[in-house]
Order: sequence, then C-alpha cells, then structure tokens
Amino acid sequence: MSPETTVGPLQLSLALALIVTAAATLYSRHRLTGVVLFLVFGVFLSIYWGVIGAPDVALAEAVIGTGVTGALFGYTATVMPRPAHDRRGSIARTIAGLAGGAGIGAGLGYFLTRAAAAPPGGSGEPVGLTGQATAAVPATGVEHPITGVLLNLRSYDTLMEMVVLLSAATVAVAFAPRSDAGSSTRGGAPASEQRGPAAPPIVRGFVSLVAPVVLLFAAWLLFAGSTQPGGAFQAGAALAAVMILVQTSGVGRLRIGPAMICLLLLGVLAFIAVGLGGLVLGDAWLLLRGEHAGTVTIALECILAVTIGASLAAVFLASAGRRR
Amino acid sequence: MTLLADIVTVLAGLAGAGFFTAGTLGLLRFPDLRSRLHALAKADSLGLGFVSLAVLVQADSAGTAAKVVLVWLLALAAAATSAYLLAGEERP
Amino acid sequence: MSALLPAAVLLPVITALACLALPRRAQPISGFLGGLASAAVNAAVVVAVTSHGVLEHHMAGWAPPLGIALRADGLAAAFVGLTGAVGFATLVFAASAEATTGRRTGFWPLAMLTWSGLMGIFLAADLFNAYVALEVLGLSAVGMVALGGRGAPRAALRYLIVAVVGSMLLLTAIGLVYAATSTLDMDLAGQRLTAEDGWLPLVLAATGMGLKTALVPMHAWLPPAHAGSPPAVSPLMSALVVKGSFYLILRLWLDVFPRNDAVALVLGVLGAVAVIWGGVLALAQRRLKRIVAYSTISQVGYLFLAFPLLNLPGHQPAMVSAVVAMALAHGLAKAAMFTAAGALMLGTGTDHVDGLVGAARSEGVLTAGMILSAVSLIGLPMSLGFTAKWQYLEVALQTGAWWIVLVLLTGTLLAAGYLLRPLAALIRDSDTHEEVGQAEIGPRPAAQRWVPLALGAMAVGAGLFTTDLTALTSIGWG
Amino acid sequence: MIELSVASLTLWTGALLTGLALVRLLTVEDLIARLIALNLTGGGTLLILVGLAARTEPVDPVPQALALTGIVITVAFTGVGLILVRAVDDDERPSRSADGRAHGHDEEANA
Repeated sequence: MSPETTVGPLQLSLALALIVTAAATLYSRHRLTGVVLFLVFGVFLSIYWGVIGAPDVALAEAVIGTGVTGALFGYTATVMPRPAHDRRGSIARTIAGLAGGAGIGAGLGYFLTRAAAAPPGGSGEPVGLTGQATAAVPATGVEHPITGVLLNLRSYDTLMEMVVLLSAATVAVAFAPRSDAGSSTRGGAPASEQRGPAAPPIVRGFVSLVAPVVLLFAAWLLFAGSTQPGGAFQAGAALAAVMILVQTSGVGRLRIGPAMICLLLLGVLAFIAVGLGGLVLGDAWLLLRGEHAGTVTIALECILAVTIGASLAAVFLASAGRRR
Repeated sequence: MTLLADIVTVLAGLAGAGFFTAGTLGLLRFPDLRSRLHALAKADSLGLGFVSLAVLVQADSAGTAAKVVLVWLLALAAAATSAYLLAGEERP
Repeated sequence: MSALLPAAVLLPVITALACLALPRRAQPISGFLGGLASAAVNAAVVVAVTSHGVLEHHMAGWAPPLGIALRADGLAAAFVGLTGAVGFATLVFAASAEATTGRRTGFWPLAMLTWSGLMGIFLAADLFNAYVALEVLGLSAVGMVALGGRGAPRAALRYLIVAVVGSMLLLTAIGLVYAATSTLDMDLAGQRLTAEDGWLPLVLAATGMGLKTALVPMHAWLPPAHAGSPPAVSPLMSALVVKGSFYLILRLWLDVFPRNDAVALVLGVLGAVAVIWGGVLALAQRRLKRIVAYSTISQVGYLFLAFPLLNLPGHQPAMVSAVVAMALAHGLAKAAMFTAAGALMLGTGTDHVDGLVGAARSEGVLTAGMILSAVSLIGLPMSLGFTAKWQYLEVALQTGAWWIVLVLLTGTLLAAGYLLRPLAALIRDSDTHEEVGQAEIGPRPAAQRWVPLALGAMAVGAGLFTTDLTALTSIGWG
Repeated sequence: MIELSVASLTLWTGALLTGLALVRLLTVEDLIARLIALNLTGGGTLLILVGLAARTEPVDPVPQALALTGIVITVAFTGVGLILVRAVDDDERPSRSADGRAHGHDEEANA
C-alpha cells in the first residue's frame, strides 16, 4: 500500500470514521461515553495506520495509544463518574465548537498541503531518508528498519524517551496510594482494601485464562521486532496490560514497592550501560556495530520491555489505586 | 482447490456480515440492557466465527490458521466476560 | 573531549536513578553529591568550549543526517554554565530542610531529571532530539510543581496541558522542516531551508515555544505553577525551566529558520507588552512569591524584545551576547529571589508582604541576598542585568529602534516599583500605631541564608565579566 | 476515487483532527475530557508528521520511528495527567475521602 496510490474507498471511509468518532468523543455529554468513544477512535486510528503502510505505528497505537491509555481512562472515569461541576453544554455551543475546530483544521490542512506539495528545496533526491536509512540498517544487527532506527541509528532518542517514561514513573511513585508507598500506614488500611475487592469468579477465570496468552504475545512481539513490526515498546505495553488485568481482577496484588521501583530503574540503567560500553569499546556513546550488535540489541530490548511494562503499570496504580 | 476455498470465503464472509447486522439490529431495537447484551454477545461472536472461517480458508500456513482461531477464542472469552459484567451492573 | 557532552546529559539521569532507589531520608545526600558531580561536568564543558571551540559528538557513531549529533558552541556553553550554577545552588538550598521540597517524596529524582532535560536541550543539534529533551524537561517540571501544597496539582495539570500543546506545535514544525529538507540536523536543515518553506514552521515553533515560555498573552498558567510549587522548586522553574524553551526558539531562529521580519516584529511587540503588563500585574500582587512569579513574565518579555534587533544582520553577534547576558542575569537573580522568598515563607509561615514586616532585623543575610538580586533584576549599574540592558540600548540606539529604548526604561521603573515595595516592608520597623505586628521568624538553617546571598552576589558580580561572556557566546559563529 | 494521494489524505485528516481537538481542549471544563482532547491532538499531530514525510515508495522509516516515540510520550503525559486529576479530585472533595485527609495532617507548605 505505497502512499503514492490514489485513495481507495477503505482509506476514505476510515478517515471519515476518524473525524466523526473524534467529534463525538470530544462533545460527548458524560465522561464514560467520552472514554468509550475514545477507544473506538483508537481502534479506527490503529487500522488507519496499518492501511497507509505503517504497521509498527499501527501496533503501537493499538497496544499503547488505545490499550493502556484506554485502561487508564476507563478506570479513572469509573472511579470518578460524576465531575464535580457538570455544566450542560448547549447544542449551539457544540455546533460552534465543531465549526471552529473544522475551520482551524481546514486552515492548517490548506497551509500544510501547500507546504508539503512544494518540491523539496534545492536537492532533487527523493524526500526523506528512506534510501540512506535502509542502506544503513544491515550494519545495525537487526533487519527491520524501524527497530534499526529506534535502537541504533537514533538510539539516543529512544534513551531520552525512556527518561520521559522514568519521569512519569517517578511522579507515580510520588503519588502512590499511601498504603502502597511502604510508609507506615496509620492504623493500617482494612484488609479488603489491601487486596482490592475480589472480582466475580468469571472475571478471575477469564484473567487467569488470558494472562498467559498475552504474556506469550508480549514475548513474541519482542523477538519479532528484529525482523518484522514489533519491538520493546509494544511488548512492554502488552506486559503492562497483563499487570493491569491481574491487578484489577484481584487475581494478583501489585503495589509500587521496592520490587516495582527496581524494575523502573533497570531499563534506563541498562541503556546507559550499553551507551558507556559503546564509548569504551568504540569511540562514541551508544556505538553498537559488529557481529554481536544484534544480540546486545535483543538483550537490551528485553530489559526495556520489562521497564516499560513496569512504568505503565506504576502509572496505572497511582492513578487508579484505591484511596478511598 | 482454490476455487472451493474462494467460494467458502465468500459464503462465510456474507454469513458473517449477516450475523453482525443482526446483532446491531438487536442492539438498536431491543428494549432493555439485558436483551441487547444477549443479541450482541451471541450474534457478533457467531459473525466473528464466520469471518474467521472465511479467513482461515485463505491462510497460507498452519501458523496463521492457528493464530486466527486463537483470535476468535479470545474474542469469545472477552465478549462473554464483558457481557456478564455489564449485565451484573444492573441488578433488578 | 566531546564525550563530555553525553556525560553532561546522562550523569543527572544516573543521579535520579540513585535518588529514586533510596528512601526519602537518604535522597538529599545522594542528590547533593550527584548535583555536585553534574555541576563539575557542566563547568568542564564550559572550559572545554572556551579552550577548544565548538565540540560535537555523533551518537552511536552515525553522522547526521542519519544519526544524532550533540553540539556545544558558545551560546550553549553559557546556558550550560547557568544550569550548573543555579542548579547546584538550589540543590544546596533543598538539602537544608525537607520542608523545602514539598509534602511528597520525589523532588530529588525529578529535579535531576529536569537538569538532564535542560542539558538535552542546550546540547541538542538534532531537531527531534531537542523535542524529546523538551518533553523530559516538561514532564519532570510538571511533576515537581505537583509536589506543592493544596492548589499545586491543579496548577500542575494546567501547566501539563500548556506544555503538551506547545510541544505538539513544535512537532508539527519539525515535520514541516523534515518534509522540506529531508534532514533533522539543525545545521543541515538551516542550509537547505528556503524562505517560502520556512515561514510556517517558524510561526508554529514560535507559538509553541512562546506558550511554554509564558510569553504574554499565553502567560496565565505561570504564576500559579511557579508560586504554588514548593520553595526549592520555584527557583528551578523560573530560573531554568523557562529558559529551556526560550533557548530552543533562539537556537531555531539563529541556526534553522531563514530571516523573517514580520515574526520578529510580532515577537518583539509581544515582548514589550509582556515587560509592561508583567510589571503592572506584579505591582498589584500582595504575596511575595506571586510578585516574583509575575516578575518572571516581565523579564521573559525582555528576552523576546531582542528578536527584532537579532534580525538585523550587522548586529547579530552583539545582540546574541546581550540576550544571553539578560538570560543569565535573570536566571541568577530570580533563583536568589525565589530561594530567599521560600526561606522567608518557611520561617514566617506566610508569604504575604504584610506578614514579613521587619524581618530584616533577624534575617539580615537573607535580606541582603534579596537586595542584591533586586539590584540585578532592576538593572542598576554594575550588575549583569545592567550590562545586559546596556547592550540592548547600544544596539537599539544604533538601529534607531526608539520604542525598544522606551520599553527598557519603563520596564526598569516598573521593576523598581514592584521589587522595592516588599524590600521596604522587610527593612522598616513595624510602627507602633500600625496594627501589623513585627514578623517573628523561626531560625533559618545556614544554607537557606547563604544560598540567596551567593546567587545575588553572582548576579551582581557577573556584571564585571561581561567581556568574557561576550567572548564565550561568540564561539562557534558571529 | 478522488485524485488524492494517501499522504495528503493523512495530512488532511491529521489537520482536521488537530483543529477539532485543540478548540475543544481550550473550551472544555471537565479535566478528563481535556486529557482525551489532548490525546486526540497528539494523534492528529502524528498523522500530520507521517503524512508530511511519507512520500517515498516504502514508507520512510524515520518518521515512523518518530511517530512511535510520539505515541509513547503521549501515553506518559496522559498517565501523569490522570494522576494529577486524581490528586485534584482528592484535594477538592475532602468530604468524600474522610480517611483521605488522614495522611494530609503533616505540615503543608501552603501555596
């Protein structure tokens, strides 16, 4: 599905569905309908990414953008169903908002299309770094170009991105529910609150059935990443999904304790170690070439996946932990 | 062989589409939550079964076929559990 | 030698990891040591740039446009030095008492991550990498603001939304530059970007960074965030975090985007409005931390006031050193003022101006620190603030930009107004017939007294080294 | 169908999405609706990013890697946003969380 072909009915209908679901999500009356419509939007967006020839982004959007974000929103919206001051927006305001939004979007689209249509300044060669990037990928030890870019050509970007996740996890640790933060709980929270109310047996059965499958799926995603779409981020998010399922269904008991914090540190520490190794062995930070580059990348991806899973789970626990 | 496979795909696909439409009609027409859940859970799961069958026949390797069946089974389990949870919310 | 640059970004991250692993009691020690090491690396980078000129390090061994480069020229070295000085001083202040770091644990790792984000921006030579570093800075700054008292989470949430919208405008601009030049490296993009491709990304990036730097009319989020955050966080926010996004638009303006007089004028006018409007709002405030927060909005106006002058080819090197001097002066003086205000608030339990009457008698050193920082913020002679404004005046007079001269003078008067009023309250005795009682201040630890004085002295003393600062900022071009 | 390349369709969808979401982001009161609008703006911006650059035969891997990084950053911000929404909710509804105040007794540095 090369981007140059003209737009088929599938892409057009998906694009339309995206706009309509987005408008519905933005102007929904209740929080819960907003969250559910957001999930529908996420599904459409994942399919759209796949259809325009970006499978990695589609997978990431599905697992991270819709899966984990959906879980975060879903849980928070149900724990706080009614906003403190729910003002009924009138129909006129909704129409005005939609018109205004569409106007700004159209203006932005017009200027962007004009800018994109103009031939690239001066240099005649095709736009983008496709040629150079695909030529350089074999040296990175992985075949899939996206993973090659993420973990070798632009690995410093991915390291800083892990630092962003570390920052989010630190905020989660700071706002962990009191009973979790390991500090002396005054009078100790009631036992039931400690374990979280047990979900009905059918849910516990479903989770104990599905969790191993999703774990297997996460592992498969991780190792597929070197040859086809997949990789540490999607695998990490699938891992987080398992943790969230286990926590909410009461099958297991996760808390932001020393073990979780240890997992949070591991990923960035490993990445910096690889960076330092590149400096010591080669002559530049994060240098990763030669025959064992592939194995080091895979090992690093495993640790990154675990840390990404732990970070997203920590954020879920902090935002959805039972405090009341 | 492929002609037979194509015929099965087309028929199964149409049947699947039919059941999905039935499920959606049920959602729109039925009066209360529980009957809607009933319509959705049953019809859509069966529709997905037919669509999986349609895809199964075209699968090139056993691995892909197994994955399609796995997708269907997981979808069944998820549909049943979420329907149970939603039904549980509205105790009469 | 160039391997120093990634070390400057990653050492604070390693310290953050250590602080996250330790319980709250042990975090000040490890944070202090990590801050000391990071400040040493920052100093090493500044020395390396002054002796060796521009440093460049290709990450993972891939040269641009494929790989990512880190580059440190004179302009970057100046801001790296500012981060080292103000960052370390604030960490010393934070180590003095646990109350300075807010109710919850998390200040130390988040402060070090903010330091790492700042270094990531100052040393970035790749557009998308600068965006990711900006996100590290934004998210850890939001985290730090949220550690404050009652209103802090709501202010932090508002700041988060502002930070994300600003970054998304920048990301769209980066997409446009990549589409036009097929590279993400700043220098290569600068060479290839033509004027008719360049105006839209410039407008988007300038709006995004203006939003994150709280340029008027997009400033409403700043006072609750900076004033509401814990005493040790406010100096980091006003002195350093705000500089991160300003540095990015300055770097893009000088290296990537072609000349654009219209945008330069708009930024200059908005800067002028910010100087005056920020000053007027600061005059109206009754709480010390809010006065200092609104003063940030006014001082940021000075930074953006430089864009019309930056745009004139003949005067670019002089104007860049003027902007850098202004940024450094504001950084040092604002950190001194906010640490002093924080210490006073912890001592008296309130930061309302009337509650601080006569505090100078028992806290002379603290008040001296505030006076020195006021001298630099107002721009009285011999302080770095003064020499910065003097350089502005020189270029403005040469190019006949009279309105800038007028704004500079009005701004100085307004700054004098809103800063001297709280200082007067500190110094004068509470008259017998006034109902406002004498402020009793709990004894302040040594760090809370001497850090503001040290920073204030640096803000004033640095005025003597302006020629060295100009020499430093002109390394790499100009 | 309409003479329109996929890249510019992606561009137009991204632009419309960003426009709609930005306007709603600035006008809506409810915090969770704001975070949802933030996510939609993020999705729109990434569509623009890939739409602008994706005009080569195999889609250029670099913008895809950037979009992937963008998605992860958006989820990090959304997570922190939701943590803050819960913190705001705790602050502004002391009545409902009686024990919630139990841990808030230690001396607070007031704003």
